[in-house]
Amino acid sequence: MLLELKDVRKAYGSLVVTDGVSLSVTEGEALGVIGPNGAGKTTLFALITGAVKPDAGAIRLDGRDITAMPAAQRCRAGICRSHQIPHPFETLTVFENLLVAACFGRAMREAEAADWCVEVLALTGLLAKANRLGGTLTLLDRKRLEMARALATRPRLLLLDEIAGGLTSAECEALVGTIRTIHAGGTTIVWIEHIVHALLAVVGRLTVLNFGRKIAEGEARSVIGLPEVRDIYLGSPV
Amino acid sequence: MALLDITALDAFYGDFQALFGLDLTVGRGETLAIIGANGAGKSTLLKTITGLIPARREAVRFDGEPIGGLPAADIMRRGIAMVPEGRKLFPSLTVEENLLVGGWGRKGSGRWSLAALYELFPILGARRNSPGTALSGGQQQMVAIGRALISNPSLLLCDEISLGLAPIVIRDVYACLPSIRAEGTAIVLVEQDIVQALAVADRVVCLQEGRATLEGRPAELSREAIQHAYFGD
Amino acid sequence: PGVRAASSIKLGYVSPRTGPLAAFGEADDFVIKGFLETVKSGLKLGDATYAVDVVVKDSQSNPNRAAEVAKELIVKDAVDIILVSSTPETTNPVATQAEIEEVPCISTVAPWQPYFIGRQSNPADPKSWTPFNSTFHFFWGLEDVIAVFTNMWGQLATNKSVGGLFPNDGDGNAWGDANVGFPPVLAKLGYRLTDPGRYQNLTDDFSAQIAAFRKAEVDIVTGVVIPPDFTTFWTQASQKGFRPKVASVGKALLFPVAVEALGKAGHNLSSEVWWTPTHPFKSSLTGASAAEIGAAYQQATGKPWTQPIGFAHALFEVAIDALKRSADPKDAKATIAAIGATSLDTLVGPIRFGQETVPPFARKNVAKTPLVGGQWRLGSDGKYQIVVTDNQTAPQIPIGGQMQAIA
Amino acid sequence: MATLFDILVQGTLLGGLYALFAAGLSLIFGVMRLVNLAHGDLIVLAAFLILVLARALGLHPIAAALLCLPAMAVLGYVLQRGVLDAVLGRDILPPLLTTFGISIIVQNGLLQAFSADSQRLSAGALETASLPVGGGLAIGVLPLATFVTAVLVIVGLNAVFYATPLGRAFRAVSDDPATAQLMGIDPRTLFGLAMGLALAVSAIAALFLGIRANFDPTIGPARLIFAFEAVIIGGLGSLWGTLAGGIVLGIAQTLGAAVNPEWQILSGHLAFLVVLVLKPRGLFPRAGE
Amino acid sequence: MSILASAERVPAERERHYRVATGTRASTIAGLLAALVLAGLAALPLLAGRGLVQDLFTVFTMLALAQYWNLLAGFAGLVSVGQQAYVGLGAYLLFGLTAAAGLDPVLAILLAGVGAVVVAVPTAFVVFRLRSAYFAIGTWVVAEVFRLVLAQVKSLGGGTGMSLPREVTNDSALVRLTAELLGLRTAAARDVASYWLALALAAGTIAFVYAVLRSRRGLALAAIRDSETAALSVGVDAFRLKLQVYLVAAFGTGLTGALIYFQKARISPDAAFSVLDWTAYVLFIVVIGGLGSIEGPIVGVAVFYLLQDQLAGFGSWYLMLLGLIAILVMRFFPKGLWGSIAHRFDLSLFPIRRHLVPRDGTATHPLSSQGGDHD
Ligand SMILES: Nc1ncnc2c1ncn2[C@@H]1O[C@H](COP(=O)(O)OP(=O)(O)OP(=O)(O)O)[C@@H](O)[C@H]1O
Ligand SMILES: Nc1ncnc2c1ncn2[C@@H]1O[C@H](COP(=O)(O)OP(=O)(O)OP(=O)(O)O)[C@@H](O)[C@H]1O
Ligand SMILES: CC(C)C[C@H](N)C(=O)O
Ligand SMILES: [Mg+2]
Ligand SMILES: [Mg+2]
Repeated sequence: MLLELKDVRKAYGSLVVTDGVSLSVTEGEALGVIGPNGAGKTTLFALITGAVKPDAGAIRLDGRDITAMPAAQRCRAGICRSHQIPHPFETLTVFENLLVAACFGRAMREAEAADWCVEVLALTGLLAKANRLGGTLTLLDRKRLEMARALATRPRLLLLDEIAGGLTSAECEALVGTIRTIHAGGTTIVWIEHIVHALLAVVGRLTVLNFGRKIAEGEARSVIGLPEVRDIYLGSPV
Repeated sequence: MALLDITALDAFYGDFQALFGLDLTVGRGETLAIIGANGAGKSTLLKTITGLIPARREAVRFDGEPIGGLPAADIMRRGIAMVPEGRKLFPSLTVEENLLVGGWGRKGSGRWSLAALYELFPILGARRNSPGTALSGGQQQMVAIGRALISNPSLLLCDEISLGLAPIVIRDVYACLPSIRAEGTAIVLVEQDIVQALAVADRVVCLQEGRATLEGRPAELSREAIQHAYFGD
Repeated sequence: PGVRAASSIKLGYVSPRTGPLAAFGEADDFVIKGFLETVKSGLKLGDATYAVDVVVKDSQSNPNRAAEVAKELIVKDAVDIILVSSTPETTNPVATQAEIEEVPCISTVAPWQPYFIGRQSNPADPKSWTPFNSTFHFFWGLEDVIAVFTNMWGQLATNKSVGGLFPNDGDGNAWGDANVGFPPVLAKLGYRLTDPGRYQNLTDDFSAQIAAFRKAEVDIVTGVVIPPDFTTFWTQASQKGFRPKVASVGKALLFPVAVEALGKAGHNLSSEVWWTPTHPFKSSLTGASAAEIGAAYQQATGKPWTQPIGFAHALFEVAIDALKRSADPKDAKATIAAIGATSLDTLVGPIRFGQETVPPFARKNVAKTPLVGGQWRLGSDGKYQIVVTDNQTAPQIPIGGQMQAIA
Repeated sequence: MATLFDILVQGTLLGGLYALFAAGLSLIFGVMRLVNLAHGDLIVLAAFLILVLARALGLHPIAAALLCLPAMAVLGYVLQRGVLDAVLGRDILPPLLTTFGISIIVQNGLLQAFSADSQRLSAGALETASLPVGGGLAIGVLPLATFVTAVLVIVGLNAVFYATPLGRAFRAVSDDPATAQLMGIDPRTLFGLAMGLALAVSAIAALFLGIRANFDPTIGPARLIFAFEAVIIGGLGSLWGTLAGGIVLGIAQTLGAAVNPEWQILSGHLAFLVVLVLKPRGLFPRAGE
Repeated sequence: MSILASAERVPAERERHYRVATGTRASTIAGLLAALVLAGLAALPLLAGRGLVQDLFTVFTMLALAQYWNLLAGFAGLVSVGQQAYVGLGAYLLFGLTAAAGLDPVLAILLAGVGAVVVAVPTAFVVFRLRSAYFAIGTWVVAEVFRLVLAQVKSLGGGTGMSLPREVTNDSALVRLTAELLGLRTAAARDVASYWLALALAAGTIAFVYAVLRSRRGLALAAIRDSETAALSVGVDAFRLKLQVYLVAAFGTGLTGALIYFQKARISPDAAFSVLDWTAYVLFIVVIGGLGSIEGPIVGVAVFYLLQDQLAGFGSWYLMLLGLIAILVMRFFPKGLWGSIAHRFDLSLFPIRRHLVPRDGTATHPLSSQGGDHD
């Protein structure tokens, strides 16, 4: 088991955002996470990456308890995420954005890191913009950069938060292709996405959150067909 | 006379030109959808109308008066409201205060009041005293829409309001558009989700690299025409 | 006319012109202008006539800046003598630079202890104190102000309980020092001193001190306090019903405006008096009497006279006198020797180095000028006048009235 | 016991003074994220203005302060629109340096105009009046009035901030000026109003500063650090916090002084550090900080 | 090791077509010039008068302070208003170690830097709990605490202060060596020795800061400044990095403080911990020159020095002018003088930006660095 969450709980004041969620991700799989707005999906990522500390429960990586491990260290242990709202390093070039990630997220030497970054840039379609400043990118490119930067840390577990929102259908297809490539290379993926058809093109398993609780989990197509998922999330059949 | 009349509009970010001699009108009570690929200039267009990006005075007319390049606050007080891309709630205001602040110093009276908004989005009523930014993305989008509506604008600008929303919420948000239109409010809808946009719009304009490449009624436009207008070839 | 430009004498003058101590420097322009007028046709030293120039530098009331401008005067302006005035915060950094550079330096308007002891490398250890080679100072010392204060107090019937306000700065530490300051002398004279401790300047609350003074039933308040702090203290004391019979305070009550700021509560406060226009002294440069110079100041500036006028003037007197006696006015060593041998009657009284009135360790560098005590009296015109009320320490200075208890 | 009581009372009253110095600072800190290094000097400027008005028109300083209040408000508005607006931004340094510039200009301008002499506003009997509270203790009327005024100012500003549309607009602008414009709010006008309000408050602070003790052109910066400490202890943008911060500081100082005057200022600073080590965002942090 | 499928290894050959470049032509020329200037400056005391040497001493020490402050505020985002804490600490350590413990001043200056770091470690754990404005005020308060505590140390002069004895200022081995070497009076030799120390300090500081910025750490610092959240999530340990910068700045500032006070030879708590002299003016220099660049403080110190040298005689008018300049520069050149020049002419003498450039002829993609290009 690559990642395991056990009864993880997080509350902001009286608002319980993650209410005893348990979750396992096996090495090499691709898991989708869906749920209404405010269900606690992004918070779940924050808990896994260590940006937010849980009130209770345990988080394990490779069976090792990492609940108290600081965020930066978890990254070096192989967990990296993209942010729902992109946070590019605005005064750094796209290439440098990736270089930071490669140097610190995976402690590579700079020369080695540079080669690796070129590879990731090419994969994510950002190579032509390598020397542009992060702050000048369009929304689409910012999202690409989020993913590319996470990828530059050579994560074993890649967490993607709403990476397909705001894309045209063609762009979306291209993105799905890229994510499949990454997955095929052996990276484990957990993907939060509201664009359900894109999600289904990649993930095999789906977890549904509502009000901080896991309400359904299983093989993607069958979960999507559940009536309760339709009622609280989809509104209509896909 | 059109409510909003845009003629030969150029827009710049420093040296970079984002809009090229754009012409566009929005009639009273009309819903116009603006579509186009990423970076086509849709958000730029809205920012220029609202005065966040400078424009030639005569290039934008609202209610017959030239407003191009006026300070944003002046423009918005004339009866334009905007739901900005990325929601942009005020973190130190509660949900209710976020809604109320939308009515600051603006004219316009009509259907939209706090009570009416809580009816439209019941979850906001329940969390009226939480800080606006403690809400989830979808809830925040509702606040952003409510905040714009509360001034009862005659023109409502929406920048990608379905971005990041659960399918069921998108449906709800779009479901509320007819009741907004019913008040006689004209709407300019910038949207990636073409299907949604075409379903509610009276008219569609497609932008490509800062120029309008297509215009027409949804029913009249073929899939191929849109495809072509989007990406050129 | 007749001045050979080739040989000129340059005097450097450092004082606080801006910043919190600027009140001390207010009379400088007047004094320097008068001095330049006096020497405008050159200074005859031996066979040669020199043009005299004064390079004025502002310390900005900042010790760092004072050291910097001193260095500038030495290396850039190549001045022949540095003159510096007003509080240890100004005199000490300047004199320190001059000492290192072996340039003659004359200073004043700081009691000699904070000047001499404050410049030692270990002020706490008297055995380590050493004299200076090229820097000289004239003013009075703590022993004088203590004598003046106790003489004034002796004129009134009190319970001999004294409260001390000593800040943690150059003056305050010297005045409150257990060896050279007020405490030992007061003890010897039978006074009980309550000293709550060194406070920081610009303190907003003196209730702790007031409580301590009340507990000790203090009749007499003394100390060396900056003007805003004294106002805070005095106002708060009145509010809390603490009314001593005497308040003799250094520094706070030097300038008429500072006393006026106290309103009616300034009446009969007492202070040390180092110079007034009634002092029976004359300038060795111009022959003008103290009264004449005081009147000229009022006429030139429209402001009442202040005590630093006399001392700023005397700095120039000592410098010119030394230059005249110097074997070679352009040679620092010769001029230093001449300053050390000064014996001159000036506007602030006689100035002589090496006198018995100064302890042996400081004798070489320090000369003392007379000090008396006075009280501020509110006149019928609503203006304050300082009246000399005790001259036992310097009988040549006439008395203007007797000590009165604060109402 | 009586002394402890006295210490606490004196400390609280002193806290009122600090809170009054800090109120205007807190306000513009809260609205514009402006660290105003000139705040102390502007208070001194107001004090001189009161002095001039009182002398020229033969007024009691309180009356003169009432005249000075609108003048300072206008000055604040003009200063904000004319100078500070242009340098406000994400970065705190340009406004920091600009207010440093204003600080030395005001200081030295006053020095040129009024010389270094120390001045005082004379308020006659009010200066020394006191109320006996038993046990031989007395409370000065002036410190009490200072404290009460500080509380009233804070109550007033708080009401404006949290119970009026203007206050909402202030907070919205402070969060995100660009989006606030989309609400029809003109940030520049609001910032101008905020600075006007802050300087009006500083006129009140100046009145008490001037009656309480001497002032001269250079005395402004000395209390700036206490005002900042009060603001920060309380939590940025919280006006009640500023009052609480002032009181914490005041009591820490009087307690320290009771042990030994050497500890007076030091204990205030140490209290500040202790509070912040325990609560790094102050006692009453604002949401979303 | 690649996470990409082995089938995708083919395009990985691509990396061979690019290399990373940092320098610019301007920077190469600047490097050569710098070496020449440095040599010239080192030889200067042989040619120039004491006045110039003295002025340059001040300039170099202020420049060193400015570089360290810039490292903190401009590169690590730690806007401290309390660096006078370390100037004062370094200065007091110098006085304590020489006058009391009898060490040679040059050694004492080095130890003063070390001492500053030792004190900075516990201090960091207090101030690092605070952010932005809280941090700024917090550091200021800490510096005040240092001042008030040292004002209680009677053996270092308490609130009165103390002066260095002549044996300390003039009998250092370096001063004696200089005097012999150049055949100078002791006082002049002391100036020259201090000058060389200051020159070494300023040049060494710039070289060091530049090296840091070009390293991975420099990159990470920029990332933290842009978004700490994102930096953390890609494995940058922001706390540790900022702590390192803070400690380095404390070391350099303490060292510089000791050197400054070796020259002043007199210390008092108010002077050594002056927020005006050691932070406000330094802030002025850095921000006027241009925050976040190495060139900025150099330009700033030149402006500051020229103003002071030419105009300080005008008293309060000079200070008002200084204030006015601060306001005007911030109004019209918010990035500082150098920042505006660099922006206008796209100039960088100390380039740190890494560009990906195609190896000649073989690249598959043209790379552009324009803000708004499309593909
Ligand atoms: N702040 C800016 N500085 C420079 N260029 C910008 C800026 N904002 C946008 N641009 C450029 O202007 C062009 C139009 O951008 P705009 O944001 O209007 O696109 P859009 O149609 O809204 O795209 P999206 O669907 O991604 O929101 C793009 O090429 C973009 O790179
Ligand atoms: N810092 C915070 N303080 C208080 N409440 C918070 C905070 N962050 C998130 N919340 C609340 O936690 C809940 C879950 O938020 P989260 O962002 O995880 O939702 P999500 O499932 O990612 O939603 P979306 O699909 O809209 O992105 C929401 O109700 C939100 O209001
Ligand atoms: C300059 C001064 C501080 C003089 C001395 N301290 C006095 O009380 O008069
Ligand atoms: Mg989310
Ligand atoms: Mg857009």
